Amino acid sequence: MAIIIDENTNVIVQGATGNQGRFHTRQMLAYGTRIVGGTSPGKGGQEVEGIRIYENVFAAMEDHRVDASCLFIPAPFARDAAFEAIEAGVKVVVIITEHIPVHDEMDIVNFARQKGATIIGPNTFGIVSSGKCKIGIPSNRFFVPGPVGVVARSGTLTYEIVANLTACGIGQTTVVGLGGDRVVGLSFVDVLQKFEKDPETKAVVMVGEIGGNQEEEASLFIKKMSKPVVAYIAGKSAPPGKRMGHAGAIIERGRGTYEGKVKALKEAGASVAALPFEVPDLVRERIGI
Amino acid sequence: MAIIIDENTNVIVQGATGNQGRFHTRQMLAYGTRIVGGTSPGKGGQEVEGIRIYENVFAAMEDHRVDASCLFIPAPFARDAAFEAIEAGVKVVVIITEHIPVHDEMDIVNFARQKGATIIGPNTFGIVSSGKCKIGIPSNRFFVPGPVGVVARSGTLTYEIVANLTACGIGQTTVVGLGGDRVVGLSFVDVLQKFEKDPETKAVVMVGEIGGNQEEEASLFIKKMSKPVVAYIAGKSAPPGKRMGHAGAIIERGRGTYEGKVKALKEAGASVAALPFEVPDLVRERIGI
Amino acid sequence: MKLYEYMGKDLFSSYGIAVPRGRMASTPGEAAAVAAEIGGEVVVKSQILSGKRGKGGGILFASSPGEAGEAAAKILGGTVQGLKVESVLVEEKIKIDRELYLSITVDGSAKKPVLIASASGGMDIEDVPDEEIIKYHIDPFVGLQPYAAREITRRIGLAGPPAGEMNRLLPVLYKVFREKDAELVEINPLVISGDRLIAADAKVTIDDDGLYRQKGFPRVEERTEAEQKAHALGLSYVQLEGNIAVMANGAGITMGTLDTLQHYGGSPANFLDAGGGTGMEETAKALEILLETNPRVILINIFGGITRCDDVANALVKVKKEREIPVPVVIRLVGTNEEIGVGILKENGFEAYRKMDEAAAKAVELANRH
Amino acid sequence: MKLYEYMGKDLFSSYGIAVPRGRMASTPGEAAAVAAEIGGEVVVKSQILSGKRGKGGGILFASSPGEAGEAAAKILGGTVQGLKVESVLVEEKIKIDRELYLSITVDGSAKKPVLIASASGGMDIEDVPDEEIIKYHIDPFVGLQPYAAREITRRIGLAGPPAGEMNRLLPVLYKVFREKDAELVEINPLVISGDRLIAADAKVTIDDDGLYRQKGFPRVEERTEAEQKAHALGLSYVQLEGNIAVMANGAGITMGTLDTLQHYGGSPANFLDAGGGTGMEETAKALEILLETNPRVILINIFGGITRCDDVANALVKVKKEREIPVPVVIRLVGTNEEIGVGILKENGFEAYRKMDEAAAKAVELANRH
Repeated sequence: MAIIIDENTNVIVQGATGNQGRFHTRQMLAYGTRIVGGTSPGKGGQEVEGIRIYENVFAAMEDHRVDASCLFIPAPFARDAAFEAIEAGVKVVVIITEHIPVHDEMDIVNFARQKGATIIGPNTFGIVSSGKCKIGIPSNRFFVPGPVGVVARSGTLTYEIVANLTACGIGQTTVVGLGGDRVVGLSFVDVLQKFEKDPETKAVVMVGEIGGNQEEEASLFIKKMSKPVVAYIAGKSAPPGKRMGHAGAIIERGRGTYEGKVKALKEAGASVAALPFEVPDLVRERIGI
Repeated sequence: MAIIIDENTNVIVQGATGNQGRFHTRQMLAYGTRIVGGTSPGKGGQEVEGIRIYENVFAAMEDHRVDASCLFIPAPFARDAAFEAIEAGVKVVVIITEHIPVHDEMDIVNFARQKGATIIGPNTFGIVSSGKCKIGIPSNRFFVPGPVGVVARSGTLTYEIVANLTACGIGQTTVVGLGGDRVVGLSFVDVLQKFEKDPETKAVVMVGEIGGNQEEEASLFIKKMSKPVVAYIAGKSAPPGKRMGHAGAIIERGRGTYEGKVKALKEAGASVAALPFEVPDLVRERIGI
Repeated sequence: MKLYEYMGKDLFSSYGIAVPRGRMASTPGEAAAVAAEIGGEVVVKSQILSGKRGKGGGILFASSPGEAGEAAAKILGGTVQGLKVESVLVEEKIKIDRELYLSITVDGSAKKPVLIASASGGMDIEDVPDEEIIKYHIDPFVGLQPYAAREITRRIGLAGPPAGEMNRLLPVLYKVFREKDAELVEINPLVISGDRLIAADAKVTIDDDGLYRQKGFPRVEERTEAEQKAHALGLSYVQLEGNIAVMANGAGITMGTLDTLQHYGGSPANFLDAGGGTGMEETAKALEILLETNPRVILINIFGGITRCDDVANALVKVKKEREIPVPVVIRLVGTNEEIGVGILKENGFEAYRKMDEAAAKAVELANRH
Repeated sequence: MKLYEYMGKDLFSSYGIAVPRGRMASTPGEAAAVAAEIGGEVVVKSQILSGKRGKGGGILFASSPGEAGEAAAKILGGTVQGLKVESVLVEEKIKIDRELYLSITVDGSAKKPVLIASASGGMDIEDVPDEEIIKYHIDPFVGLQPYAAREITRRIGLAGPPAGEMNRLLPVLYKVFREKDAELVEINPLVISGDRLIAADAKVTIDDDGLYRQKGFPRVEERTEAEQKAHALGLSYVQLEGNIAVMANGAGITMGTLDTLQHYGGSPANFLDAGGGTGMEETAKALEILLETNPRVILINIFGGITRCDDVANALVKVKKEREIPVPVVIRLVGTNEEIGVGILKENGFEAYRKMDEAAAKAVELANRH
């Protein structure tokens, strides 16, 4: 088992003929991801890394069942490409693209809600169900099967922590990158709920950041979870981020600080690592291996 | 039992302070409808027919559970009033107003779908669950409880047929006016499905018209129904309605004629009355009373 | 409200949709002048609110201003498809490489706008088999997005520059449809001419109920004089061929009344739906309209709901007092304030029926007696 | 990108939102001229990208052009809230009957725009209790409809003419927010002045990622020179107070690196996120930026994903060859092409760590050794 994607997930790559698309198509294939096609308007019929290129998602779906899509589409066109995948009926849309305007992100996420699709990202490294399916850009070597679910807001920090876990012999069920932007498809709570239900996941590692109130909201759910959660919050010493006028203050109402997040998580029963490399020990402690 | 509304339905009247709103609020109260309030912007706090007037639906819902709303709102403002009711959480919105622009009607119906609300109308006489609740404008006298569900596109013709049924001692569970416009909230099929499930309804009378292909679509469902259906289709001798260019022809593809509708209904097992006053006899025949 | 082709093209043009160069003309002289301005070969097209003008002789070609004037002279003032031609559209003759079909209308079943397209456009579009017709429903809250345009273009099977033109055209056409309260925007044929897509025809219908917020359209009148008069009173009226004038309240019951009349062998002179809540004055005026058609009998069928029987009765009495009613009036009157209404009628020498079939049978009998 | 108050007001004004009469001035002379044009009492407001100017002495009143010039002279060139003032906004002093608060921003939890309003506006809005704050989430596909505006107005508790003004203002403000790719539009205070509603302040932030499609805005620069330089290279850079220059790839891991440094008693000189896929040349330039801050040690922490370790190693070698590196460089390098990268570094006399904590500890040790 794993969450959201697994060994039976059929994937298409939108924007497969660009440099990034081509490179990561090769990497995903090497990881074992079942890529059934790519899209690139005006290039239907070509091949990339042995994968057939279609005009669009609708055309790809005439030939294949498509469960998930991975977008390597420049920011100005990402909204349209995501809409295309969602309307065509793709249920998991992974948006790697960064710098998508926030209004476009709100449109994408709300359109996906209407149509019952799951958006991962934007501005995410993607999602990996270890040993089964990788959709996104992390390097293949660190993701090995095991009992820990990982959910994170930022990319490289997650690789760091996953690599530490793997080096300590602790593999992962699924690693989910929520995405670094202000508006993304999934929240910590959404993913924690899925991990709580996944029989193979024994513990969850949550990699948060200062700012926003997602970690505080997650704490409310962690209280009710049967599985242990180990968290690391980056930004203890970071410069303050930009604030959205009074409006931001009114929404956050004092939440968003490092101290507040750590307090909420600890009160909810999570173990909180002070530094990234402390995570594996805390996981060991909590699941007794 | 009845469908859509019953004796426990709490109703508000939007536009209760106008002439029509006031008159029909009185009539509905006389029928026994549980009207818990009315709305009229700028007139919050007034009373009409002993009913409290609120600024808007949100305000009314601070004081009452509201299950259904009845709109007596001029066409240019009907879209906004319907949106208000839907967003406030009203689950049955009856729109009496006629001459609402068709684009507004599409907006209303699609917004209601998103929010899980049922739209009756626009351009409908309303809905009556006999002896329990009347939301709309038909005169009170002809609607008496009994075993027959009635669903119709047009108003006065329905009164005619219901009056005939009542005169013959055949009462009604619920009488639903779909509305006379091209885009309305419910189709024949939607209502037939509800009557099929309603234990008190023993037979259904369906009052259709030439044009469109709703009756043909209903026939497909009637084939699978356990309950008898008696239909009357108006317009055997009517002048042809206006046609929407080739597009209309392409959509209808020959459907929409009197003969086509009657053929489809008969093949589906419905009894078809040639004239309105034949309906009661056919009902008697089908349910054996 | 239907727009004439030239109005539809002006509208398209204002949105940047390519149409042939040309202008409307009301006289042969004007037509020749427009042709001279355009230069080269031109098409002279009769402006009527109906299709199939080509088959009806309403479209002529001309290769000089003189010929254009002659063509206009042939068409103007005559009739095409039974309609009088009062103006022509003179426009450049475009090179036609291929004809497509494209429209957006309201789909009452789906309750959404539907875009209809076909690679096989032109006069015989209604005979194109279903599998060659593309239908795409548009969510009114989402609109026609670029990805949808590309998918439609792909399904039509276009490639190269016309595909790019189509991708740009489709969202614009939806914009026209939405912003102008249109019930129909139809381009048939949509012509591929070299690299370009050109709207060689334009059929646009504006929703009558949306006209109040659509300024800037000339009012196009398709109704007969009697129909206009009825419409001004808020009544729905269609002239028919028979001799029994009919008035009822509600479209469905009016249709039912006609059906019943025909069932008994009668022949209705008109369809007049007096609506749901018409007052005494309007009812009286509706009666005047009926009388103007010189029927043999008048049949009034009122099932009072919002309409009150006493109002109808009083209206009838009023008309009778003001002018002679030269033909028998058969009245069926039930519903709100029925007793009062029937009382008023009796006092004034009218007989009222309670049953629709009896009233209809009586009307037919009276009509056939003459 | 934050807009100065006067730009925000120009924007509001172009949408028909009422703002006080006034204009920007860069010199005391200009300020006096604007005051003369307005007549009567005026307000002279320092234009800086920060709030709380009133408490910081950045807002002065004047009752004549001369006084306005003097007020401008006091403010211009000085600092308010630590920011240099280069321009002032001179505008009419409006009569204030009541101050409201109104804004629209992005709610990351709800993933929708949220409108925030309060009957208690003014400087202390952040202290207003939650139950006096109205929040209304807007579906981006539906927009802010009239009924929603009326409901918000009702909940604010307005009545009479200001209620009507508010009903008209709210959809317009959302239009600004949506059409201009704004992350924030804030009016605090929104002033009731007689029957009118006037935006007495304007705080507008445009989404940097949306700027490519927002023409017609002047570019407002809030960054330091070094930050601008880094930004031009696609890097995210913030200057800090310490002595260990830091470069890592990814915002999260950069924060984690700073956290680790501080944990070992070190003090970072900056935050530099080199991003996910930066090439050799950009990496070299990023190093140049670090060197310009004259740190005691440079710590490079690369977890190669899209970033390749050999690119980073080659960049370092390139900089070393082109110029002297006067301080020790501690490098942590793992991930894509790690072995090649470590090999290149060794050949060129750099030592590479595999573990982040070891590298951080080493950097702190070296920084403290001096």
